[in-house]
Amino acid sequence: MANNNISIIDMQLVEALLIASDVPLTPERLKECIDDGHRVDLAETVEELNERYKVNQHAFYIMPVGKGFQIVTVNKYENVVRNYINRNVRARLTYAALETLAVIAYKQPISKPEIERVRGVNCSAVLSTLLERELITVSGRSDAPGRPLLYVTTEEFLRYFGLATPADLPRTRELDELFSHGESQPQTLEELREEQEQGQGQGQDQEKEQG
Amino acid sequence: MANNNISIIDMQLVEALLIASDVPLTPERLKECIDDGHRVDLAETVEELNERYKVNQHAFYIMPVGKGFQIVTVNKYENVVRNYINRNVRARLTYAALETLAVIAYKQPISKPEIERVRGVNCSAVLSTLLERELITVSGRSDAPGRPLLYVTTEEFLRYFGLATPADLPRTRELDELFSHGESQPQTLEELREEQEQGQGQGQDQEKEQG
Amino acid sequence: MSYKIHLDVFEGPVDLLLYFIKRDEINIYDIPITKVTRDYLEYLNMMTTLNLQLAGEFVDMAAMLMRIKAKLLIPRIKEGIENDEIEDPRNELIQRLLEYQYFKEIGGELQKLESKHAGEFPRKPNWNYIDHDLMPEDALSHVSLFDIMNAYKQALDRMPEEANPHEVQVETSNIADQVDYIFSHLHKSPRVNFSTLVKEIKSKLVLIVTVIALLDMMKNQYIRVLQSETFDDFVIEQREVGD
Repeated sequence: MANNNISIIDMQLVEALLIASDVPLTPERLKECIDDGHRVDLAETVEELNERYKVNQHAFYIMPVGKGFQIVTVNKYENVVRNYINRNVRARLTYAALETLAVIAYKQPISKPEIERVRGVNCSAVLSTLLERELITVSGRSDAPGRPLLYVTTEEFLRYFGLATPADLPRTRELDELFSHGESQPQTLEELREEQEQGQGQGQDQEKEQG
Repeated sequence: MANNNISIIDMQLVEALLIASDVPLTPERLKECIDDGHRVDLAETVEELNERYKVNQHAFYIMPVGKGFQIVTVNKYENVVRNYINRNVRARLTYAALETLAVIAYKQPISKPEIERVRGVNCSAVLSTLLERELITVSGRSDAPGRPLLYVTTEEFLRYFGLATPADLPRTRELDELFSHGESQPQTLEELREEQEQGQGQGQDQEKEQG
Repeated sequence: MSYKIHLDVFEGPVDLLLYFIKRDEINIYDIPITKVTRDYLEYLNMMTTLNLQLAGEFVDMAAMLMRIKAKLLIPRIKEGIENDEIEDPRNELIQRLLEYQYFKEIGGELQKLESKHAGEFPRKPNWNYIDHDLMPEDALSHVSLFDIMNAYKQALDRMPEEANPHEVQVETSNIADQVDYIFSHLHKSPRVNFSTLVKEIKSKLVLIVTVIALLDMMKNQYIRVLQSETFDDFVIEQREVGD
């Protein structure tokens, strides 16, 4: 614990930020977060923290990245960590895959040109991933020109979501009902009254309507 | 420190996995990462690590979440961390939202009409907020007329309220007896899913699987 | 007296009733239904006077209270006949109040937990420094049905206008219109069944406004509402002046 100039508060502050964010912490960003004019020397604090991590045999350290710093695990556990991440984190569907899957789920059986018309982008790569993962399968061919393949979701897909049939997926009406509401809608008499006083009449009708 | 049975290697291993991932580390996930034969008691290791974090005044600790564990920052730095990760939009839940969550947590899986029967008010707005904040999710459909969607609480719900399991929910014992007749215990999505997979579901599921 | 009631923050009609019960230190198992109903309706009237949009649920509860009140009268009429076997019509209400109170308390507990833990933020790792090779077996592990719905919704929202399969109709309705509507029925016949009145109403909003209009007309003594025993339906009758 070489450097006695670094207060425990500063160390905790920097550590908390490093733990809670996946973006490297830079001196500028650090400064923005501290409001009261208090100054923290990021590089020195990091140095002190790293020394402590080493002494206490932690499995992580603070690595410089560009102008900033981030917490990473030590080399020794690289393999086990990579294995773990691949299994539990990386196997998540990408958003493109998720969206394609959703479109197929709702509109099955559906051909690639139709999927692409809805999504507005080419879907070849995503479709092969979904096929590979057995979330969708080919059910036949469309009668449309070119007789494109038709895709449907698999039984595995339905079972995972506890659905008996694709018809059990939430309907557009239900989607609308869920999504057309923000927390900003008046919910209590207090809010209603405030709104009334502010003379914004419209919101109420909407609330009623969706009720 | 207290428990000498825990080797430094085990502690480092668990720490490395916790630092490298944003999904809770469960005993099963841990087991997958360890070579045959070697056993690590996750709960005990976590306890030992937490004790060290406390002694060494770290800005984080390991929180039990559902069946697993996750690293979170300590309360003390809430404002700074909130500033940093730009989560000021994530204000505290409204009273209506908390009350709705209470109903869902105790009666899950539960449909919107049932929630509204208990609360006596329309819950669309609140439900969409809770869905957006990932505190609840859709788990399927009820067999009741109209086949309404069913809602359950999520792992994020447990994390947000610092609950290890749904059974840790606060309860008021005297009133608890109100529901003692045949009311099911709170279930997690995971448990519901397992149940579903074990084919306890009714004919429909099996029928589908074969179809 | 009633004017002293604050426009407090009530989460709904059950919450409002619970407020009356706490305020007057009423035994929840022995609710003086006449008094509570009166307080409740006064509150509703005040809301209408203040031009507050009355949520349908408040009207539903008013109906429930009136139904209980009516049922409480019935055994007295048939006194002597199996009086003990008649279930207290207040039971359902008591159950609802207790249940609601229970969840209200838990909501409060959750709030405490929230303030204790909402300031704790989970670890957010950056995986850019780890090479990865995808493993397919667990692909759905973090996807919920809500994610699927959401993704579909996003895709639909991005679609060009003409392809969008649905749009929301904005309906307008006000109490005065519905009062006219009810009167138009009463001109044809001095007694109208509620079910006849609302048969043609397709929108929930218009239905609610119609019920509010009915309450309003009752309050102003234009009409009288007669309750049938089952309360499946009720009859609206025009009142004569001075009736």
